[in-house]
Amino acid sequence: MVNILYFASLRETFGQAQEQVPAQFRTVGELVQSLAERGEQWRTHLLESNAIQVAVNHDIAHRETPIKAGDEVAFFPPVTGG
Amino acid sequence: MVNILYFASLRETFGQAQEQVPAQFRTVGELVQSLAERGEQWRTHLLESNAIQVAVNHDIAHRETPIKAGDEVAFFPPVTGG
Amino acid sequence: MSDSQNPFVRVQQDDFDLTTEVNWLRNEHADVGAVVAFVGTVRDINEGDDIQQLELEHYPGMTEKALEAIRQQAHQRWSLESSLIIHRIGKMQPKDQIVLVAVASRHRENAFEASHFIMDYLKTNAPFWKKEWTPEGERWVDARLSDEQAIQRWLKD
Amino acid sequence: MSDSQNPFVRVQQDDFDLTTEVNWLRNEHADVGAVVAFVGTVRDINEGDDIQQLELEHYPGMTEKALEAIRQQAHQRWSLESSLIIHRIGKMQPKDQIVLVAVASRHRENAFEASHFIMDYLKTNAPFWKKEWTPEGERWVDARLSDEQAIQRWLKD
Repeated sequence: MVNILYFASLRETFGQAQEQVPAQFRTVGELVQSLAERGEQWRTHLLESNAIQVAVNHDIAHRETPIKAGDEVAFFPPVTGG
Repeated sequence: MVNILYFASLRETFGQAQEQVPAQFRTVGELVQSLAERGEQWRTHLLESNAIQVAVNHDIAHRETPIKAGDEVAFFPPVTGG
Repeated sequence: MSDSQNPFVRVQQDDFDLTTEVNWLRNEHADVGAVVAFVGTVRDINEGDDIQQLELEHYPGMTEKALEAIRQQAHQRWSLESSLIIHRIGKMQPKDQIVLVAVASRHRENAFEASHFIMDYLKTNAPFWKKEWTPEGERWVDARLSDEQAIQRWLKD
Repeated sequence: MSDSQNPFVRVQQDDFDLTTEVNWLRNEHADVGAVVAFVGTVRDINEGDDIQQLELEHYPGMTEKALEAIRQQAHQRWSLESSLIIHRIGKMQPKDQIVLVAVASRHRENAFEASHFIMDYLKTNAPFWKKEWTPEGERWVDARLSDEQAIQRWLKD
Protein backbone atom coordinates (compact mmCIF):
# COMPACT_ATOMS: atom_id res chain seq x y z
CA MET A 1 0.00 0.00 0.00
CA VAL A 2 0.93 3.67 -0.40
CA ASN A 3 0.06 6.13 2.34
CA ILE A 4 -1.37 9.43 1.07
CA LEU A 5 -1.58 12.63 3.13
CA TYR A 6 -3.51 15.82 2.35
CA PHE A 7 -2.75 19.11 4.08
CA ALA A 8 -4.42 22.46 4.71
CA SER A 9 -7.00 23.51 2.08
CA LEU A 10 -6.59 20.19 0.22
CA ARG A 11 -7.50 18.25 3.34
CA GLU A 12 -10.67 20.32 3.69
CA THR A 13 -11.56 20.09 0.00
CA PHE A 14 -11.23 16.31 -0.08
CA GLY A 15 -12.66 15.86 3.40
CA GLN A 16 -9.84 13.60 4.50
CA ALA A 17 -6.34 13.91 5.93
CA GLN A 18 -5.04 10.50 4.99
CA GLU A 19 -5.81 7.36 3.03
CA GLN A 20 -4.16 4.18 1.79
CA VAL A 21 -4.23 3.06 -1.82
CA PRO A 22 -2.80 -0.09 -3.45
CA ALA A 23 0.82 0.31 -4.57
CA GLN A 24 -0.05 -0.14 -8.23
CA PHE A 25 1.37 3.14 -9.55
CA ARG A 26 4.91 3.49 -10.81
CA THR A 27 5.12 7.28 -10.46
CA VAL A 28 3.50 10.23 -8.71
CA GLY A 29 1.99 11.14 -12.09
CA GLU A 30 0.19 7.80 -12.39
CA LEU A 31 -1.16 8.12 -8.85
CA VAL A 32 -2.43 11.64 -9.54
CA GLN A 33 -4.09 10.46 -12.76
CA SER A 34 -5.92 7.76 -10.86
CA LEU A 35 -7.05 10.09 -8.05
CA ALA A 36 -8.26 12.63 -10.63
CA GLU A 37 -10.72 10.09 -11.98
CA ARG A 38 -12.67 10.30 -8.72
CA GLY A 39 -14.39 13.48 -9.93
CA GLU A 40 -14.41 17.21 -10.56
CA GLN A 41 -12.86 18.32 -7.23
CA TRP A 42 -10.03 15.84 -7.48
CA ARG A 43 -9.26 16.65 -11.10
CA THR A 44 -9.30 20.40 -10.48
CA HIS A 45 -7.19 20.41 -7.34
CA LEU A 46 -4.70 17.65 -8.06
CA LEU A 47 -4.36 17.27 -11.83
CA GLU A 48 -5.10 20.73 -13.20
CA SER A 49 -3.57 22.84 -10.45
CA ASN A 50 -0.15 24.32 -11.11
CA ALA A 51 0.29 25.33 -7.50
CA ILE A 52 -0.07 21.98 -5.78
CA GLN A 53 3.08 20.45 -4.30
CA VAL A 54 3.95 16.79 -3.79
CA ALA A 55 6.39 15.15 -1.40
CA VAL A 56 7.43 11.50 -1.34
CA ASN A 57 8.84 10.32 1.97
CA HIS A 58 9.35 13.94 3.13
CA ASP A 59 11.24 15.05 0.03
CA ILE A 60 9.76 17.39 -2.56
CA ALA A 61 8.79 15.28 -5.59
CA HIS A 62 7.41 15.72 -9.10
CA ARG A 63 5.26 13.74 -11.55
CA GLU A 64 8.15 11.53 -12.62
CA THR A 65 9.18 10.60 -9.08
CA PRO A 66 8.81 6.80 -8.66
CA ILE A 67 6.70 5.42 -5.83
CA LYS A 68 6.65 1.99 -4.27
CA ALA A 69 4.84 0.08 -1.55
CA GLY A 70 5.26 1.66 1.88
CA ASP A 71 5.94 5.15 0.55
CA GLU A 72 4.30 8.23 2.05
CA VAL A 73 3.00 10.61 -0.60
CA ALA A 74 1.83 14.05 0.55
CA PHE A 75 -0.14 16.66 -1.41
CA PHE A 76 -0.30 20.25 -0.22
CA PRO A 77 -0.84 23.85 -1.37
CA PRO A 78 2.00 26.43 -1.45
CA VAL A 79 3.43 26.92 2.02
CA THR A 80 2.69 30.03 4.07
CA GLY A 81 4.56 29.73 7.37
CA GLY A 82 6.83 32.12 9.22
CA MET B 1 36.23 80.72 26.41
CA VAL B 2 36.08 77.54 24.40
CA ASN B 3 35.60 74.22 26.15
CA ILE B 4 37.84 71.42 24.82
CA LEU B 5 37.26 67.72 25.45
CA TYR B 6 39.63 64.80 24.81
CA PHE B 7 38.41 61.21 24.61
CA ALA B 8 39.82 57.68 24.87
CA SER B 9 43.51 57.35 23.86
CA LEU B 10 43.81 61.12 23.32
CA ARG B 11 42.69 61.79 26.89
CA GLU B 12 45.37 59.43 28.17
CA THR B 13 48.06 60.79 25.86
CA PHE B 14 47.42 64.38 26.90
CA GLY B 15 46.73 63.48 30.51
CA GLN B 16 43.51 65.50 30.60
CA ALA B 17 39.87 65.08 29.73
CA GLN B 18 38.92 68.71 29.45
CA GLU B 19 40.29 72.25 29.42
CA GLN B 20 39.20 75.78 28.64
CA VAL B 21 41.08 78.08 26.27
CA PRO B 22 40.41 81.69 25.30
CA ALA B 23 38.03 82.08 22.35
CA GLN B 24 40.66 83.65 20.15
CA PHE B 25 40.55 81.17 17.26
CA ARG B 26 38.28 81.62 14.26
CA THR B 27 38.33 77.99 13.14
CA VAL B 28 39.08 74.48 14.36
CA GLY B 29 42.24 74.62 12.25
CA GLU B 30 43.55 77.65 14.12
CA LEU B 31 42.82 76.03 17.46
CA VAL B 32 44.64 72.83 16.43
CA GLN B 33 47.62 74.88 15.21
CA SER B 34 47.86 76.58 18.58
CA LEU B 35 47.52 73.32 20.57
CA ALA B 36 50.19 71.70 18.37
CA GLU B 37 52.71 74.31 19.52
CA ARG B 38 52.61 72.80 23.00
CA GLY B 39 55.04 70.08 21.92
CA GLU B 40 55.79 66.80 20.19
CA GLN B 41 52.84 64.80 21.58
CA TRP B 42 50.33 67.48 20.68
CA ARG B 43 51.71 68.01 17.20
CA THR B 44 51.82 64.29 16.44
CA HIS B 45 48.38 63.42 17.72
CA LEU B 46 46.38 66.49 16.76
CA LEU B 47 48.05 68.16 13.80
CA GLU B 48 49.79 65.32 11.96
CA SER B 49 47.26 62.55 12.55
CA ASN B 50 44.92 61.73 9.70
CA ALA B 51 42.73 59.60 11.93
CA ILE B 52 41.75 62.13 14.59
CA GLN B 53 38.16 63.38 14.55
CA VAL B 54 36.77 66.71 15.72
CA ALA B 55 33.29 67.69 16.80
CA VAL B 56 31.98 71.17 17.52
CA ASN B 57 28.91 71.29 19.73
CA HIS B 58 28.24 67.56 19.14
CA ASP B 59 28.45 67.78 15.34
CA ILE B 60 31.31 66.30 13.35
CA ALA B 61 33.51 69.21 12.22
CA HIS B 62 36.61 69.85 10.13
CA ARG B 63 39.49 72.32 10.05
CA GLU B 64 37.42 75.05 8.41
CA THR B 65 34.55 74.80 10.91
CA PRO B 66 34.20 78.18 12.71
CA ILE B 67 34.32 78.32 16.50
CA LYS B 68 33.15 80.98 18.89
CA ALA B 69 33.00 81.66 22.63
CA GLY B 70 30.98 79.05 24.51
CA ASP B 71 31.54 76.31 21.93
CA GLU B 72 32.43 72.77 22.93
CA VAL B 73 35.21 71.33 20.77
CA ALA B 74 35.94 67.59 21.12
CA PHE B 75 38.92 65.62 19.80
CA PHE B 76 38.79 61.84 19.58
CA PRO B 77 40.23 58.81 17.78
CA PRO B 78 38.17 56.71 15.32
CA VAL B 79 35.16 55.23 17.06
CA THR B 80 35.01 51.54 18.01
CA GLY B 81 31.64 50.90 19.65
CA GLY B 82 29.01 48.28 19.04
CA MET C 1 19.14 11.66 15.31
CA SER C 2 15.37 11.97 15.29
CA ASP C 3 13.93 15.41 14.73
CA SER C 4 12.56 15.64 18.22
CA GLN C 5 16.09 15.40 19.58
CA ASN C 6 17.41 18.32 17.56
CA PRO C 7 17.42 21.29 19.95
CA PHE C 8 18.25 23.67 17.08
CA VAL C 9 15.00 22.98 15.23
CA ARG C 10 11.78 22.97 17.22
CA VAL C 11 8.18 22.88 16.05
CA GLN C 12 5.95 23.38 19.05
CA GLN C 13 2.63 24.73 20.31
CA ASP C 14 4.23 26.51 23.26
CA ASP C 15 5.39 30.09 23.14
CA PHE C 16 9.12 30.81 23.50
CA ASP C 17 11.14 33.32 25.50
CA LEU C 18 13.58 35.38 23.46
CA THR C 19 16.11 36.00 26.25
CA THR C 20 16.18 32.34 27.25
CA GLU C 21 16.71 31.10 23.71
CA VAL C 22 19.31 33.68 22.71
CA ASN C 23 21.31 33.13 25.89
CA TRP C 24 21.19 29.39 25.40
CA LEU C 25 22.30 29.76 21.80
CA ARG C 26 25.24 32.06 22.43
CA ASN C 27 26.45 30.06 25.40
CA GLU C 28 26.75 27.05 23.12
CA HIS C 29 29.92 28.66 21.81
CA ALA C 30 32.49 30.88 23.47
CA ASP C 31 33.50 33.01 20.53
CA VAL C 32 30.24 34.75 19.76
CA GLY C 33 30.31 38.50 19.12
CA ALA C 34 27.00 38.91 17.32
CA VAL C 35 23.51 37.45 17.54
CA VAL C 36 20.70 38.31 15.17
CA ALA C 37 17.25 37.19 16.24
CA PHE C 38 14.21 37.40 14.00
CA VAL C 39 10.77 37.18 15.60
CA GLY C 40 7.69 36.85 13.41
CA THR C 41 4.43 37.87 15.05
CA VAL C 42 0.72 37.70 14.28
CA ARG C 43 -0.39 40.97 12.67
CA ASP C 44 -3.87 42.17 13.53
CA ILE C 45 -4.57 43.19 9.94
CA ASN C 46 -3.92 41.23 6.74
CA GLU C 47 -5.10 42.06 3.23
CA GLY C 48 -7.11 44.89 4.79
CA ASP C 49 -9.15 42.66 7.11
CA ASP C 50 -9.09 42.41 10.89
CA ILE C 51 -7.45 39.21 12.03
CA GLN C 52 -9.08 37.63 15.08
CA GLN C 53 -7.17 34.38 15.16
CA LEU C 54 -4.51 32.48 13.25
CA GLU C 55 -3.93 28.74 13.00
CA LEU C 56 -0.67 27.16 11.89
CA GLU C 57 -0.60 23.62 10.48
CA HIS C 58 2.53 21.66 9.60
CA TYR C 59 3.63 18.29 8.21
CA PRO C 60 5.21 16.43 11.14
CA GLY C 61 8.52 14.95 10.14
CA MET C 62 8.91 16.74 6.81
CA THR C 63 8.71 20.21 8.37
CA GLU C 64 11.52 19.52 10.84
CA LYS C 65 13.59 17.97 8.07
CA ALA C 66 13.07 20.97 5.80
CA LEU C 67 14.02 23.42 8.57
CA GLU C 68 17.18 21.49 9.40
CA ALA C 69 18.13 21.42 5.72
CA ILE C 70 17.77 25.21 5.51
CA ARG C 71 19.84 25.62 8.67
CA GLN C 72 22.58 23.38 7.28
CA GLN C 73 22.65 25.39 4.06
CA ALA C 74 23.19 28.55 6.08
CA HIS C 75 26.07 26.97 8.01
CA GLN C 76 27.72 25.89 4.77
CA ARG C 77 27.38 29.31 3.25
CA TRP C 78 28.48 31.48 6.18
CA SER C 79 30.86 31.10 9.09
CA LEU C 80 28.43 30.69 12.00
CA GLU C 81 28.86 29.56 15.59
CA SER C 82 25.29 28.33 16.06
CA SER C 83 21.73 28.82 14.90
CA LEU C 84 18.22 28.04 16.07
CA ILE C 85 14.76 27.82 14.52
CA ILE C 86 11.59 27.64 16.61
CA HIS C 87 8.23 27.64 14.82
CA ARG C 88 4.93 27.47 16.63
CA ILE C 89 1.86 25.56 15.45
CA GLY C 90 -1.79 25.64 16.52
CA LYS C 91 -3.99 28.62 17.29
CA MET C 92 -2.59 32.08 17.94
CA GLN C 93 -3.90 35.56 18.59
CA PRO C 94 -2.76 38.94 17.22
CA LYS C 95 0.63 39.98 18.65
CA ASP C 96 1.56 36.38 19.52
CA GLN C 97 5.01 35.20 18.52
CA ILE C 98 4.99 32.70 15.62
CA VAL C 99 8.60 32.04 14.72
CA LEU C 100 12.11 32.65 16.02
CA VAL C 101 15.25 32.42 13.91
CA ALA C 102 18.43 33.22 15.83
CA VAL C 103 21.99 33.08 14.51
CA ALA C 104 25.19 33.54 16.52
CA SER C 105 28.51 34.34 14.85
CA ARG C 106 31.83 36.05 15.53
CA HIS C 107 31.03 39.09 13.42
CA ARG C 108 27.73 40.74 12.64
CA GLU C 109 27.74 40.46 8.84
CA ASN C 110 27.37 36.66 8.87
CA ALA C 111 24.63 36.70 11.50
CA PHE C 112 22.58 39.29 9.58
CA GLU C 113 22.93 37.50 6.25
CA ALA C 114 22.34 33.99 7.56
CA SER C 115 19.25 34.86 9.62
CA HIS C 116 17.74 36.67 6.65
CA PHE C 117 18.53 33.69 4.39
CA ILE C 118 16.96 31.21 6.81
CA MET C 119 13.76 33.26 7.09
CA ASP C 120 13.46 33.69 3.31
CA TYR C 121 13.82 29.94 2.73
CA LEU C 122 11.59 29.03 5.65
CA LYS C 123 8.82 31.12 4.04
CA THR C 124 8.96 29.19 0.77
CA ASN C 125 10.43 25.77 1.60
CA ALA C 126 9.10 24.68 4.98
CA PRO C 127 5.67 22.99 5.04
CA PHE C 128 3.56 25.28 7.20
CA TRP C 129 0.11 26.59 6.32
CA LYS C 130 -1.73 29.50 7.87
CA LYS C 131 -5.46 29.86 8.27
CA GLU C 132 -6.86 33.14 9.51
CA TRP C 133 -10.17 34.16 11.04
CA THR C 134 -11.67 37.51 10.04
CA PRO C 135 -15.12 38.96 10.85
CA GLU C 136 -16.23 37.45 7.49
CA GLY C 137 -15.11 33.95 8.39
CA GLU C 138 -12.05 31.75 8.06
CA ARG C 139 -9.71 31.49 5.07
CA TRP C 140 -6.43 29.91 4.11
CA VAL C 141 -3.67 32.45 3.59
CA ASP C 142 -2.38 32.60 0.02
CA ALA C 143 1.32 32.28 -0.70
CA ARG C 144 2.86 35.68 -1.46
CA LEU C 145 4.68 36.30 -4.70
CA SER C 146 7.10 38.54 -2.76
CA ASP C 147 8.20 35.53 -0.74
CA GLU C 148 8.98 33.63 -3.94
CA GLN C 149 10.96 36.63 -5.17
CA ALA C 150 12.83 37.03 -1.88
CA ILE C 151 14.82 33.84 -2.36
CA GLN C 152 16.01 34.96 -5.78
CA ARG C 153 18.58 37.27 -4.22
CA TRP C 154 20.31 34.31 -2.58
CA LEU C 155 20.72 32.53 -5.91
CA LYS C 156 22.69 35.37 -7.50
CA ASP C 157 25.77 35.46 -5.30
CA MET D 1 13.36 66.59 24.10
CA SER D 2 16.52 65.92 26.05
CA ASP D 3 18.40 62.74 25.24
CA SER D 4 17.67 61.21 28.60
CA GLN D 5 13.96 61.34 27.78
CA ASN D 6 14.25 59.44 24.50
CA PRO D 7 13.27 55.85 25.32
CA PHE D 8 14.36 54.69 21.85
CA VAL D 9 18.01 55.63 22.40
CA ARG D 10 19.63 54.63 25.67
CA VAL D 11 23.26 54.74 26.73
CA GLN D 12 23.57 53.02 30.08
CA GLN D 13 25.80 51.00 32.38
CA ASP D 14 23.07 48.50 33.19
CA ASP D 15 22.52 45.31 31.26
CA PHE D 16 19.29 44.89 29.28
CA ASP D 17 16.79 42.06 28.88
CA LEU D 18 16.05 41.09 25.31
CA THR D 19 12.50 39.83 25.89
CA THR D 20 11.52 42.92 27.88
CA GLU D 21 12.85 45.32 25.27
CA VAL D 22 11.48 43.53 22.22
CA ASN D 23 8.04 43.16 23.80
CA TRP D 24 8.02 46.82 24.75
CA LEU D 25 9.06 47.82 21.25
CA ARG D 26 6.51 45.75 19.38
CA ASN D 27 3.69 46.74 21.70
CA GLU D 28 4.34 50.35 20.81
CA HIS D 29 2.57 49.61 17.53
CA ALA D 30 -0.27 47.24 16.67
CA ASP D 31 0.70 46.37 13.15
CA VAL D 32 4.04 44.64 13.71
CA GLY D 33 4.69 41.38 11.91
CA ALA D 34 8.49 41.24 12.16
CA VAL D 35 11.14 42.18 14.69
CA VAL D 36 14.86 41.89 14.07
CA ALA D 37 17.05 42.23 17.15
CA PHE D 38 20.82 42.46 16.97
CA VAL D 39 22.82 41.79 20.14
CA GLY D 40 26.54 42.54 20.20
CA THR D 41 28.48 40.67 22.89
CA VAL D 42 32.00 40.73 24.35
CA ARG D 43 34.12 38.09 22.58
CA ASP D 44 36.69 36.33 24.71
CA ILE D 45 39.31 36.52 21.97
CA ASN D 46 40.27 39.52 19.82
CA GLU D 47 43.23 39.80 17.45
CA GLY D 48 44.36 36.43 18.79
CA ASP D 49 44.61 37.51 22.43
CA ASP D 50 42.50 36.47 25.40
CA ILE D 51 40.18 39.24 26.49
CA GLN D 52 39.75 39.51 30.24
CA GLN D 53 37.76 42.72 30.40
CA LEU D 54 36.37 45.42 28.14
CA GLU D 55 35.63 49.05 28.89
CA LEU D 56 33.34 51.24 26.83
CA GLU D 57 33.66 55.02 26.89
CA HIS D 58 31.31 57.48 25.19
CA TYR D 59 30.78 61.21 24.66
CA PRO D 60 27.71 62.11 26.72
CA GLY D 61 25.30 64.17 24.66
CA MET D 62 26.96 63.67 21.28
CA THR D 63 26.65 59.89 21.41
CA GLU D 64 22.91 59.96 22.05
CA LYS D 65 22.49 62.58 19.33
CA ALA D 66 24.46 60.49 16.82
CA LEU D 67 22.44 57.37 17.63
CA GLU D 68 19.14 59.21 17.24
CA ALA D 69 20.32 60.63 13.89
CA ILE D 70 21.14 57.11 12.64
CA ARG D 71 17.75 55.87 13.84
CA GLN D 72 15.96 58.72 12.04
CA GLN D 73 17.84 57.94 8.84
CA ALA D 74 16.64 54.36 9.03
CA HIS D 75 13.03 55.49 9.52
CA GLN D 76 13.28 57.77 6.50
CA ARG D 77 14.73 55.03 4.34
CA TRP D 78 12.46 52.12 5.28
CA SER D 79 8.85 51.74 6.38
CA LEU D 80 9.28 50.89 10.07
CA GLU D 81 6.88 50.76 12.99
CA SER D 82 9.50 51.39 15.69
CA SER D 83 13.15 50.97 16.55
CA LEU D 84 15.38 50.95 19.59
CA ILE D 85 19.09 51.31 20.34
CA ILE D 86 20.59 50.45 23.72
CA HIS D 87 24.38 50.71 24.13
CA ARG D 88 26.15 49.92 27.37
CA ILE D 89 29.15 51.80 28.77
CA GLY D 90 31.65 50.98 31.52
CA LYS D 91 33.36 47.71 32.28
CA MET D 92 32.19 44.40 30.86
CA GLN D 93 33.33 40.78 30.88
CA PRO D 94 33.45 38.20 28.07
CA LYS D 95 29.94 37.10 26.98
CA ASP D 96 28.34 40.25 28.39
CA GLN D 97 25.87 42.06 26.17
CA ILE D 98 27.17 45.37 24.78
CA VAL D 99 24.58 46.66 22.37
CA LEU D 100 21.00 46.02 21.27
CA VAL D 101 19.48 47.26 18.04
CA ALA D 102 15.87 46.19 17.54
CA VAL D 103 13.59 47.14 14.67
CA ALA D 104 9.88 46.36 14.34
CA SER D 105 8.08 46.52 11.00
CA ARG D 106 5.12 45.04 9.15
CA HIS D 107 7.21 42.80 6.92
CA ARG D 108 10.58 41.20 7.53
CA GLU D 109 12.57 42.75 4.69
CA ASN D 110 12.47 46.24 6.19
CA ALA D 111 13.36 45.04 9.68
CA PHE D 112 16.37 43.06 8.42
CA GLU D 113 17.68 45.89 6.27
CA ALA D 114 17.12 48.68 8.79
CA SER D 115 18.69 46.85 11.75
CA HIS D 116 21.74 46.02 9.65
CA PHE D 117 21.98 49.63 8.49
CA ILE D 118 21.74 50.99 12.04
CA MET D 119 24.48 48.64 13.28
CA ASP D 120 26.79 49.49 10.39
CA TYR D 121 26.42 53.22 11.00
CA LEU D 122 26.63 52.87 14.78
CA LYS D 123 30.02 51.17 14.31
CA THR D 124 31.46 54.09 12.36
CA ASN D 125 29.43 57.16 13.35
CA ALA D 126 28.61 56.89 17.06
CA PRO D 127 31.26 58.11 19.52
CA PHE D 128 32.11 55.00 21.55
CA TRP D 129 35.60 53.74 22.29
CA LYS D 130 36.62 50.31 23.49
CA LYS D 131 39.57 49.45 25.69
CA GLU D 132 40.40 45.81 26.28
CA TRP D 133 42.47 44.01 28.90
CA THR D 134 44.61 41.07 27.79
CA PRO D 135 47.21 39.09 29.79
CA GLU D 136 49.78 41.52 28.30
CA GLY D 137 48.00 44.61 29.58
CA GLU D 138 45.39 47.09 28.43
CA ARG D 139 45.01 48.58 24.95
CA TRP D 140 42.61 50.72 22.97
CA VAL D 141 40.85 48.81 20.22
CA ASP D 142 41.70 50.00 16.72
CA ALA D 143 38.97 50.91 14.28
CA ARG D 144 38.41 48.15 11.72
CA LEU D 145 38.70 48.83 8.02
CA SER D 146 35.88 46.34 7.46
CA ASP D 147 33.55 48.58 9.46
CA GLU D 148 34.42 51.50 7.19
CA GLN D 149 33.74 49.32 4.18
CA ALA D 150 30.46 48.04 5.58
CA ILE D 151 28.71 51.38 5.21
CA GLN D 152 29.67 51.60 1.52
CA ARG D 153 26.90 49.18 0.58
CA TRP D 154 24.27 51.56 1.94
CA LEU D 155 25.52 54.40 -0.27
CA LYS D 156 24.97 52.49 -3.52
CA ASP D 157 21.22 51.96 -3.46
